[in-house]
Amino acid sequence: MTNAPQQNHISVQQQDFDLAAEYQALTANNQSDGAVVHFVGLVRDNNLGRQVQALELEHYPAMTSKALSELVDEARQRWDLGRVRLIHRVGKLGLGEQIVFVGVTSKHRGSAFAACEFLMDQLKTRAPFWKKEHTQQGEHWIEARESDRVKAGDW
Amino acid sequence: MTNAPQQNHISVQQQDFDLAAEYQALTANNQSDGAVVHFVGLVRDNNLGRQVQALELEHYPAMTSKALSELVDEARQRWDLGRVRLIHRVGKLGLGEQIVFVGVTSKHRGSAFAACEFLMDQLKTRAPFWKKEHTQQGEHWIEARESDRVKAGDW
Amino acid sequence: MIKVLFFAQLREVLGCANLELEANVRNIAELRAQLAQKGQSWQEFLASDKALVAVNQTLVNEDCALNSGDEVAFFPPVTGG
Amino acid sequence: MIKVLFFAQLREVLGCANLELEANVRNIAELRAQLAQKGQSWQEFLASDKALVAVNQTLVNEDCALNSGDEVAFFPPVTGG
Repeated sequence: MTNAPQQNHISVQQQDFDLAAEYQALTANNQSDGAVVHFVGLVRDNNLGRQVQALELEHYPAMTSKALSELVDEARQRWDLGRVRLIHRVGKLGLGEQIVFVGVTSKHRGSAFAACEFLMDQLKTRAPFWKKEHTQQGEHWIEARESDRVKAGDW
Repeated sequence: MTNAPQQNHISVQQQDFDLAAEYQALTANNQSDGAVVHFVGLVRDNNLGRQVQALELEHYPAMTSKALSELVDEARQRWDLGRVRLIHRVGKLGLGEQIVFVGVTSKHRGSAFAACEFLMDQLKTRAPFWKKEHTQQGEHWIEARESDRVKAGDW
Repeated sequence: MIKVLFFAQLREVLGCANLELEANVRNIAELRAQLAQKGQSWQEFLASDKALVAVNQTLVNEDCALNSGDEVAFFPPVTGG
Repeated sequence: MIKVLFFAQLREVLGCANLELEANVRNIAELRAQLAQKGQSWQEFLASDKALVAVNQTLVNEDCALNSGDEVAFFPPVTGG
């Protein structure tokens, strides 16, 4: 894979990302991987019964890239992966906007599914991002979910 | 969701598909689903040590759409899903070409991941498609894998 | 009449894509037995541990009853995806 | 000196994004205790069951040793993704 693009791509950014370009980056000149799994997280209109108007994402810049790199390294220790791309947006995001992308390629689908879900589950509990929700009733910080903690611990 | 595109899309086709268009169809006018999971299967260059040049996909046309619809119905009984799109190509496919797409949206990522992997695992053992591999040493039908049978049974 | 279809390597080894039979078999087990009389490769490759079977486009077991007008398909374990 | 950062609702309830301290605490537990003296909300919201802590950008436990030059961050359980 000497001429392949870098095997890991990790980015924390305000600007939006283009799924088609991410897919291209995962698959171009990569005929050894038969499986591609993508996750995209989007701002949805309803959270625990609250009508959401927008989200604001804060992070700890010095730590986020490092934390995400560690998660990708852990995933590579557990599964035989090809390329991994992970993008997390920060700043203010409107309804329906893209928040996070995780894309993984592998020779086999089992590894690609597992690694993609592992990365999302770990990111939810170990990467320093915080969401503030804007609703008609005002703004508030989203509470961490016990179910996310349990999921991350199950790996 | 009265103006939303149909919630299920199932297609067995010779022509290629466009991932960006599939993503668009899963997410357009869909602000209630925060999670999108995609799987794409591609023709890889090496299978069990054999150098693959192309694949040929045969199917049982009267049965394929029916079998895939049943799998999607089963997935919807197990998980709370938004939209599901499933495309399987047939005919001759060259190296790196797209074979199969499964896209699932849901309010929560756990359901989207599980349903997408469930659909792939079940499709691998219950939908009437067969692959013939073209290699430098000639052509042969791919053997079903015990590991796929086990995976499908684990759900 | 019962319509019988064969797919993939089964079609190739039998040299037959489809055939029609009088509906004088009551179930899949009897149909396999009847087809096995057509020759060595039919006996070998239609064995219940080698060939899956669908009736009217749904996977079934050996005891599935057959009726005139049914479409029966024999095929190897599937390998799509 | 130790640099201390606060994020998200912790930054808001404390009204403080960052501060610097003399490095006269040996570990995280001692740092929490020292910061708790700054007032009621500091005592309440910096409790070890409410605020996670990272030293030099890595999550750590209460017994993590501190040295001059370290960057310590307190923050609520994360909610990205």
